[in-house]
Amino acid sequence: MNTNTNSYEKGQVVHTPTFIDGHSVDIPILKILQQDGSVYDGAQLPKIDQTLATKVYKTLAFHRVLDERMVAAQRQGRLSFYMTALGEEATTVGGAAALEPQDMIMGQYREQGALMFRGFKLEQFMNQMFSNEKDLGKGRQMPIHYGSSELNYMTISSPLGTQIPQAAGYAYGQKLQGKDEVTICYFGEGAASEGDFHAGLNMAAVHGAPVIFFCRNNGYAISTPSDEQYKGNGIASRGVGYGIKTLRIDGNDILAVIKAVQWAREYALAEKAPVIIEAMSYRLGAHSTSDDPSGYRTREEEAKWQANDPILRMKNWLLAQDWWNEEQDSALFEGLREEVLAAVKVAEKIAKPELRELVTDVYDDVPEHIEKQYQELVEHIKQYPDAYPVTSGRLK
Amino acid sequence: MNTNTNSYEKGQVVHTPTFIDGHSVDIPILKILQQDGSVYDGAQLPKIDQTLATKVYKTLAFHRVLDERMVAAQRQGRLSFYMTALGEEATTVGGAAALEPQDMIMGQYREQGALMFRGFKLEQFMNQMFSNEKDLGKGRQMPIHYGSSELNYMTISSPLGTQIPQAAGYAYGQKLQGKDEVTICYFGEGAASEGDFHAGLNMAAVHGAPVIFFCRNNGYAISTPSDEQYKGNGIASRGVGYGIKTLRIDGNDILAVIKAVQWAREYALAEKAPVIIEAMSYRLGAHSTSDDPSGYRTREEEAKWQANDPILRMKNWLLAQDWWNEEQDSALFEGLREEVLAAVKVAEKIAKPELRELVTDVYDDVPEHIEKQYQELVEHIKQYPDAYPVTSGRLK
Amino acid sequence: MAQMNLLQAINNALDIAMAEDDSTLCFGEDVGFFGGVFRATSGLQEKYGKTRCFNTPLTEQGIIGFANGLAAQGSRPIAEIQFADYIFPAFDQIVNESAKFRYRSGNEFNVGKLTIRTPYGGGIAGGLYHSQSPEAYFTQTPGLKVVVPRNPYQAKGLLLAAIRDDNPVVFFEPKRLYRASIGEVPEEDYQLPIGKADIVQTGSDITLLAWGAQMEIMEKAAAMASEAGISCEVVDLRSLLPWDLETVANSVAKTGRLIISHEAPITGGFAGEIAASVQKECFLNLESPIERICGLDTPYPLAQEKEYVADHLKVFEAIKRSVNF
Amino acid sequence: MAQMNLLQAINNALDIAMAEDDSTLCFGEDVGFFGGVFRATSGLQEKYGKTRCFNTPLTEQGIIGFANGLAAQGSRPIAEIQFADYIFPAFDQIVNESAKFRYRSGNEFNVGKLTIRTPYGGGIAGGLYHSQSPEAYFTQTPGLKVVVPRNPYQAKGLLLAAIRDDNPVVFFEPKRLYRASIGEVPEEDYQLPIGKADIVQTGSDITLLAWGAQMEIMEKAAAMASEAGISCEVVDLRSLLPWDLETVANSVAKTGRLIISHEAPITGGFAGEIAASVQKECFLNLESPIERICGLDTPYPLAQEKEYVADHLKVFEAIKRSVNF
Ligand SMILES: Cc1ncc(C[n+]2csc(CCOP(=O)(O)OP(=O)(O)O)c2C)c(N)n1
Ligand SMILES: Cc1ncc(C[n+]2csc(CCOP(=O)(O)OP(=O)(O)O)c2C)c(N)n1
Ligand SMILES: [Mg+2]
Ligand SMILES: [Mg+2]
Repeated sequence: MNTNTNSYEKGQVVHTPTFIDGHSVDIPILKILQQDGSVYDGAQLPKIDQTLATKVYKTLAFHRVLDERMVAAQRQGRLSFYMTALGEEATTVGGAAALEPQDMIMGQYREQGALMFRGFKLEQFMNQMFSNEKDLGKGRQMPIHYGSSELNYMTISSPLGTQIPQAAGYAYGQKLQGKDEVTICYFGEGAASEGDFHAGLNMAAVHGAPVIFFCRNNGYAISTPSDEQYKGNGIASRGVGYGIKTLRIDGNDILAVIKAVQWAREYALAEKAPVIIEAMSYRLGAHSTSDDPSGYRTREEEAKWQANDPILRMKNWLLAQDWWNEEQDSALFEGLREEVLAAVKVAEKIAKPELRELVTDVYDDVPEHIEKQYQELVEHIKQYPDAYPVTSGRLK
Repeated sequence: MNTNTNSYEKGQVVHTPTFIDGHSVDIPILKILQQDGSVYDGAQLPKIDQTLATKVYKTLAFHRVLDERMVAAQRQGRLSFYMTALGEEATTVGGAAALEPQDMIMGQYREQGALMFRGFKLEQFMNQMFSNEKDLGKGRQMPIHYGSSELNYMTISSPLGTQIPQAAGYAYGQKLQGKDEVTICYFGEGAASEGDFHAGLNMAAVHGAPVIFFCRNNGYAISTPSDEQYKGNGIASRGVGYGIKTLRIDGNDILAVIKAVQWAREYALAEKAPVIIEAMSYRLGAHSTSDDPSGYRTREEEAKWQANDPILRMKNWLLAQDWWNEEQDSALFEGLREEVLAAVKVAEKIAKPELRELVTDVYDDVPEHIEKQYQELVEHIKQYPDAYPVTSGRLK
Repeated sequence: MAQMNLLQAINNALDIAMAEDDSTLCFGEDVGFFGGVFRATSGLQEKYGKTRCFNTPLTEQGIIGFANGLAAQGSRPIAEIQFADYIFPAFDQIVNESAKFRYRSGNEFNVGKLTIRTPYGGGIAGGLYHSQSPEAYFTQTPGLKVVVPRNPYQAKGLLLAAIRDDNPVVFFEPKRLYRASIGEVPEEDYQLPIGKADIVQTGSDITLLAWGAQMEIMEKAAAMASEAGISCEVVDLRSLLPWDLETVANSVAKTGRLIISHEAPITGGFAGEIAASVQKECFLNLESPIERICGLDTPYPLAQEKEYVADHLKVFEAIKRSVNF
Repeated sequence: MAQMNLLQAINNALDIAMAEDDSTLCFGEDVGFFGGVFRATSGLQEKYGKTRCFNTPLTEQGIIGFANGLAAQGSRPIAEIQFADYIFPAFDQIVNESAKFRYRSGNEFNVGKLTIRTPYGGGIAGGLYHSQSPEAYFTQTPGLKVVVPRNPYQAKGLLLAAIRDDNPVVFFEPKRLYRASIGEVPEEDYQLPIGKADIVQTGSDITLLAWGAQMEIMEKAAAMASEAGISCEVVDLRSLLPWDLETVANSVAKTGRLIISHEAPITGGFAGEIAASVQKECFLNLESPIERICGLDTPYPLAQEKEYVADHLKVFEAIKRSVNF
């Protein structure tokens, strides 16, 4: 039983952003929206109107549906691997909703929500997952390692924590060039144990990089509960050690996420300094399709968190606002399910990338020694076309 | 100008150990002894009697003299390299004085004071520095990389920060085997920026290792002032992020050092948990004999710290206690200077290690391929004995 | 004797090592309660307690730093790095610390009791970061031993030898074979020697040399060659550092031909070291150039994994080239 | 033309690069105000300001992580690692990140603008941790370029090429020569090609191949050989990844003999790769085995440094062995 996922609840609950400065580690947690859709008394809402709110909600719905369907597709053997963000979708969709399109998003791997909000198309997700020739990543990485330079979403890299000092550098470059841009850097509470976390946060603080470090504290790193990950008060308690302004929020509260990131963006740009946000949430699903959490945690623990569904919470708010109704809701989800199913069918039939893509992009140009290896490979495949059915047919 | 070296002074001054727990980052600093040798009103002294006090003082004196003489020897070209601990001798001598002989000491490189207290002999220091055949390290490392398994002083390793997670592991092993032992791990405020710092502190906290992390915050990492090293309130402010009990002390106050380490040892053993001590001090000398600090800091800054000499401070206390007098003092320093000079002359004449030591200790035994390389080398040297004068004469 | 897969053989070796010596510890990411993402440490926490088999925080540099400290202290740490692709954050602790601990101290201290276990290699649709074979990054580091088993029997015997060896050992486990490779494994304690190659099949026309999962490929190619009338001597190097030049050179002196194969990219891979040494040792015996059949000089791909890898067809073609030189 | 030592040549190249492009940055430990512990960045902070030339906190993984981010963003970072011996904490950021950034993203992103400068090598009584030559740890990593200059003229031209090259380059500077090597260096901008070897001296009996500070040794050995009536062709590889097999193979085809020398330990060093490739390429031309004269397979020693290193006498002996084979 993970005791850590609850312990931060002891902190004071506040309803406007409240910073932990260098002289306090009493860590309050920001909550704006209650599960029934009502807003806490006195809470200060983020900048959000009906258009933005419906866009956010539709993105959350798309996220939920895509995750459900792709897990099913993986079970059917149509896909090799998938990772859902079940229960923590608000952290990434809300984050993207609070940013400007020119801001760089650097994720860990469970941040597809942010990319969805930016407008990455359903078929683009599919093409990546099916490693087909339309994948922007040219079929080189495992499913869910998305990236788009057009949408300022850095391609996901599996080694954990590496994006943290990179985000500091990226943001420093943005500042130096006088741009109205920040970088947001997502990572899990597990990855926050890597040395790169320490390096990245300290460098950002010392060099004044406008980066928002966003920790998704979902209680687990694969099977390792957060109480075997650290003994401090979450990740937020580390902010003071770097002299970085820190904010803890309810990660299942989309309005708190948007509010916090909106504030952090303003602060980072104005003060040329980093911010840490720790969003308390829970990884409701398995770590990935290769994992089965029943081996390391209880149904009760899961059930407790199921009651905090961030998407339902937002829906309740939209209904209360009269910005949304049940019919729209059913139609949305049904439509999405069909779209996703159809898109799977299309994507899995698209051809794999051409053989040539095996050797491009190692360098800016293909150097001689790799060109030679490629030519030998082509000859070899031509000699044994049946052994390499995916590429042999398309060789000239 | 390094503003950081002063900023912690703003903290409250206390005279008994006061912990920063997980709910406070108001960082008090422990001071017991004033520069004139008087004890602060109400201060609680460490366990120390005249015997221990004189041993500590003699060690400090030895340290000061050895450092002075070896810098001179280096200038004369008799020694390739040296590092003094001028101005921060109390941190290491005091630390060792507060520990038991079975406790492991893991240093960074500026901790010769701890080794002196443990009884490493003058000629042993010399043999290491002159890489002669009596060096316990077999002439393999640069001067000042001492080590002694008999004295539980881990051999110094140049890569910074690596000893920090190692200390966590070492202490965990001590705990597991039920020993009445702790590990103390020294490092500079610069090395505390390495990823290994983060890894080591977190692992020690999570696994409950009885280790005392002792940061010598001397304001500089070579030319880099601590205000370009971090933006938090020193290293102590990080303790709370790991959930580790933290203590800041005046590093030039030998009684504060001893008190803090005595307390930390008790706590670490009883609670099976790590402690962080941050000792505020100043590197009065150059980083090493390869460095010249006049290029990056002012005489005024140095002068301010010269007035805080930890050795003089202790002497004043001893005089006030009537445990020491000026005649003893002159005799001590004079005697030490002569001893050191004599020891240099002896050590520099001792032969270098035999050629065989080039290939031993890579593994427990010399494997075949290295044996073959060695034999070829022997043949080669025999062919050109004049080109390898140091080893050729002793080859059979 | 029992039928075990490679994972079971590893688990069994760990069990024996922990039973015989109270100071033996197994740890790493998810290694504790869950038994590791591949389940290699399954059941060990239950049996030996949370203080001897445990999860660590997610920090490879911390895991190996901690392990170095434990080994220096006199404990016997067996640290797991979840995937060999993630061993690089620990590179400094391994290459600058573990490898040099004894030498730099004049044997005042050592970390000889350290063993690092890590699953390596491709063939599991893992792409760039779940497929690497980084053994050559370690074989150029004096002070380390590097071992790679090819099947369950070898895995148990070599792992027990590695754990008891008084030098730090990096033990690479071919994860593609974890469940795929099944064989007879004695239930009792035994060791196989570190530093000795194993002649898997004798032959007269050409020597095929590899290690780990790549041995399967070599045996397949040897079978194809045999049908074409070419007799292959198949050698499993097993230990890459130190490595058994004598056995390899004797084989090449006999056959006059050598093909080396590994999964890692060709340039800078360990086959280069072997070829360089053998061309010197067997200069007058060689009847054709030594060939290296390895991964291409690209990061490990996903969609074109099949094309990328050094498969039996590529080895077979090289055999023909070599014999017809 | 001006007389410059190797440090001045480096400093001059950095100055040109920073002057021509506002987004070029120099940073690392002590690199800012102080100009680096070797003073390679001397005067740059004064000239270009604290935001473009600065000290970093003491974290190599942070320095390269930060640099990767800057390069991905479009800036042109030149990161210094104070000693090559301390590059290992950054190994993951270099080998798993810099090297694979472009490939893994399908060229959506790249860190081509990154240059990593680091002093390497022995001969300065630095012992284990101020003497290493870790180039081979990088040459087995597709996606990186690896360059080593031998003198001030080469240093300036190659460093400017590295900075402008659209791929991450690891640039090893022979610190033993920083002040010792002095030569004519044009004050204006120029580049030398990456990927091309340089024939330093033509000859007919044997090819001597090396890079960096080791070139001095080769030239000395060649001079000794010349007195003994042996004509050496001396080749500076300059660029280790990619490396110029063609020039080397042409030379060996002509001379029939090859000696490769590097400072790093022999086993797993880059000479192995070269020997393996050349024996294949020049199998019928070789009149004697390719020899590697390198460091011993031990950590870098202190008291016995003289005995340990691959000096001109060892190379000279190898030349004789090879010619008399
Ligand atoms: C450097 C590195 N080590 C180990 C892994 C294997 N791994 C992948 S995800 C994961 C757990 C990450 O947990 P957390 O950071 O909390 O993120 P979450 O999965 O909860 O979103 C591990 C250990 C990796 N990808 N990279
Ligand atoms: C990993 C690593 N990086 C860089 C260095 C070079 N170096 C040696 S000492 C030093 C400064 C250390 O400063 P600090 O930790 O504050 O200790 P102090 O010298 O002040 O006692 C540096 C950068 C090193 N030894 N190891
Ligand atoms: Mg998590
Ligand atoms: Mg310091």
